[in-house]
Amino acid sequence: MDNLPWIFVSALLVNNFVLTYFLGLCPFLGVSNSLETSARLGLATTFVMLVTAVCAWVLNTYVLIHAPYLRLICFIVVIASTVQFIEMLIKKLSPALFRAMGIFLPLITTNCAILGLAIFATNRGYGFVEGIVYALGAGIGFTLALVLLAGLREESELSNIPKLIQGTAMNLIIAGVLSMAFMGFAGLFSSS
Amino acid sequence: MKQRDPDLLLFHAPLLRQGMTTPKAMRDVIIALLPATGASLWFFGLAAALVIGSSIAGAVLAEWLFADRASRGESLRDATGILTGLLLGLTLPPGLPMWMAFLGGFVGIALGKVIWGGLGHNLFNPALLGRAFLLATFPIAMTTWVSAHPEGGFFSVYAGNLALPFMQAQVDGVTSATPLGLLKFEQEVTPLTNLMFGKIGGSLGETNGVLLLLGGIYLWLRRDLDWRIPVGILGTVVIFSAFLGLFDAERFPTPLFSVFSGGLLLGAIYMATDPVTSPVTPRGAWIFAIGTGVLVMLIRVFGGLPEGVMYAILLMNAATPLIDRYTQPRVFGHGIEKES
Amino acid sequence: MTADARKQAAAPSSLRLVMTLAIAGLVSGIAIIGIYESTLPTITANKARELREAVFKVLPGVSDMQALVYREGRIVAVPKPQKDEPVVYGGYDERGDFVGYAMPGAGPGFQDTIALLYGYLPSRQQVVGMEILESRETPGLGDKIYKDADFVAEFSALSVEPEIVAVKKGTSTQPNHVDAITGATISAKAVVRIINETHVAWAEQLPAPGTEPPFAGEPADNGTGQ
Amino acid sequence: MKKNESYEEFVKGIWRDNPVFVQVLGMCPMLAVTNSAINAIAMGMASMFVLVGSSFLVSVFRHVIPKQVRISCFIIIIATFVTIADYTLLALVPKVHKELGAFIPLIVANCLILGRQEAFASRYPTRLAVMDALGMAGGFMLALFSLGAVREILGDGALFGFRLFGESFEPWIVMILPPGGFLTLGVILLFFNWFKYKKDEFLADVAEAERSGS
Repeated sequence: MDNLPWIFVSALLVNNFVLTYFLGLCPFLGVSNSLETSARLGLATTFVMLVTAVCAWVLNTYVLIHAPYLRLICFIVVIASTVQFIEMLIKKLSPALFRAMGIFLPLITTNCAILGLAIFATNRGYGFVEGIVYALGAGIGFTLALVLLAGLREESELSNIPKLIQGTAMNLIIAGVLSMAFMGFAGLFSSS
Repeated sequence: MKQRDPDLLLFHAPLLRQGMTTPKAMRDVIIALLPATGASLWFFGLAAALVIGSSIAGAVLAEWLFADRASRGESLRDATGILTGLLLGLTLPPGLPMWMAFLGGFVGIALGKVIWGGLGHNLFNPALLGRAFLLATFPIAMTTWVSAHPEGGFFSVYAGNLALPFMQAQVDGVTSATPLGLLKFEQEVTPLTNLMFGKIGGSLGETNGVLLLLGGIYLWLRRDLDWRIPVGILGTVVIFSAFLGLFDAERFPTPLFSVFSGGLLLGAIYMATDPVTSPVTPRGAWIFAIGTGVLVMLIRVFGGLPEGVMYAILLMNAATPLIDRYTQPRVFGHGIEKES
Repeated sequence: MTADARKQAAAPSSLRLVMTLAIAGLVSGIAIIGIYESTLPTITANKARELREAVFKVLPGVSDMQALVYREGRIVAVPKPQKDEPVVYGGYDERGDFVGYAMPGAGPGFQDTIALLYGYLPSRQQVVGMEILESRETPGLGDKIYKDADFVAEFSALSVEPEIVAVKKGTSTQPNHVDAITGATISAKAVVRIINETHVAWAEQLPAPGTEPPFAGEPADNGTGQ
Repeated sequence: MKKNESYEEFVKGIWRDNPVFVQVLGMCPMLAVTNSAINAIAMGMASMFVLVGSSFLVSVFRHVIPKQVRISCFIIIIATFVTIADYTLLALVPKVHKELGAFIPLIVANCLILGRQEAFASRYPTRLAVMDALGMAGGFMLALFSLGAVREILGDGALFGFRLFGESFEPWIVMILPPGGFLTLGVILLFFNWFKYKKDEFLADVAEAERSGS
């Protein structure tokens, strides 16, 4: 029932995972002190989200339809093992990519945005293609929020922000303003 | 917290454009805004003065409260608080309760400026931050547009203006939608002359496009303004509208309508050009301007809201550090620069 | 690496590792199935009650309902629709006569997906009631689509042919006009669009008025019958 | 002495090591569900149930679980408790469950809970582990409640659904929207910082005075 462009834009901007669902805040607040790291973590997360969307679809279609109560445990186990598996695979296939991305993979396991993606996609009854588009939007949206915050944090480190405010309080307030600015996207493409 | 910051200008971007952070520049901007402010008094009477006055009072109070002892009063002298309050006031609807305008000014300065370490360090435009806060907080009051020319002449005010603090505004009898709202929700097109000379519903400062343009030219002559930003924003909007017009001239706004409707002129000339929150390099300024223009049209035409200038500028403010980084070729960003 | 060294010292056999996990999994499985089984009756009963209440609300004068799906070219009553199968609910009065359909629809709103249920009388081609089941529209503005009684009342006698049109508040003149909500036009239009789209999607599949499937005699899948 | 010890474990989580205000853990559920006080309390209770339950089990079996598979075991235990909480809430209070939505399953990914298993419950005797879990969960609940209360009072003019300021109060809608979550928590943390700063200043003054006095 939902059209694909809207699913994408909705996950990317209107209902940005970080800025409106508060998912993935740990890396958002923790890792976003450098632009480079943020971009890499964002891309790695996007990749894992895509894989998760596929796994969630397979699980939903073939396993959980018979045993809905195992949903949570299945998702967690699958996400954790997928991340492990991807880690090993990348290490084998491309050591360079592993160096760039590898250290972030374990971090992603504990990122609630991934589990959130699987749960939201299931709750909304997304099919295979919808799930992939949703994951892509959510992942890029996560990366966007992370990179914007990292840029702003780097900028603010150059100024003499009062000591009281430095740290998490300031990051949260930047995030709040970003979230407010993203409200401008509400309704985007919903009427097309 | 205890030390003053005499080294303010030693490490921050505005250094590259000398004169921009001095009281002189601030006063120039205020002078440039005077005709538009006068027009808002002409159209909306005393109500305009009450709303603008309250937002200035809120901004100045925040400056005063949060400044540490050493620099207290400095910001009053360099008039930045007053300018923020004035800019915010001009973006507010005429019938807004005074206490909301006051709150907007206060929040704009407190969250938009003070916590970043004061003048020259803010990441977002304080006036727009205050407005975004108000719009998210009081969406109904902030989108209730009363008609110009109140019945009782200059000294009559709207019932909404006088609402007690924290209490709801009374709804005025005659409301009128903004031209953008009319276009978006009723498919009604407002005649261009009305847009240019102010016979429309809208915020205090956006009703008279010609005076805003004149102020911009004054600022440009005084070299207080990076002309690339307004030119880039307006140019992008014109091209975007013309392009859409090729598909469906009925449904989409004409280029001139796009330029003169809503807060585009106010935002493009007086807010996007804030040197602290826009990129330093000329190329960065172009990217910033084009991005703002595209976002404005995206939100206006495809979004759920009739107007998107404020959000567009805030979003580009957020992207400014990234733009700055990738437009300084020596430091970073080989290869990526070609993207622009 | 010291942690590794410590592990080496205590190195339990891999059998023990597998056994631990297996036992943990087993116990956890039993616990989960236990809680699932013991809460299932209440949960399904709750859900069925909510659904019945919603259906009765959008279809005045209805006292029974059953789920209807489109299979093999016609609308049939089923005790339990399959997952992901589009379904409408038939509403029947006390004598078991067909009254109208309660049709679920969903689509993008201002902020997120809006899910709703509306009552439809095929004989009159009219919408007779509307209830929002799920929405995240802006508090104070968009949420008027369910909090504003005047707006909800607009859907109590509304023609769907030609399609419903949302017009500026106070200007509705035709039987297919809905007064939009001032300041929340997008949300109001989204509701209208969802109803129109759902109507079009089902228009071909619903049987001619008067030939609706009769009430099957037992309660539809409402969980009470298990 | 023993008694003091467990009391100490309890109190530290509530204030000194408050999981949200001091350690900045568990932010996702923290911000997402605190748009009203009742939701905040429900989320706090669910988290407390999960945290205390899994801490108890982990501590009881801490010598049985091999180190290599401990994380997997913790996750299985936590996920089990979360599923139990999920179904119980759905059965007993469907309305609250609908409000909290997908954020109940997301308790699993709350780093606070896994963190306590790893850092405390798997190393200490059961009594202390439970006290620690109670303290941490209490601190978490306190934080959730204060955020939820502030947001509901300003954003809706009410607390637990009771109107506080009469009908003509103009609600600050932003507070129950996502930006309000970020901003409120940011400002609360600011106050915490300010409080600490003042306290340090005061202690320094006292020390100064003592030194000059003696």
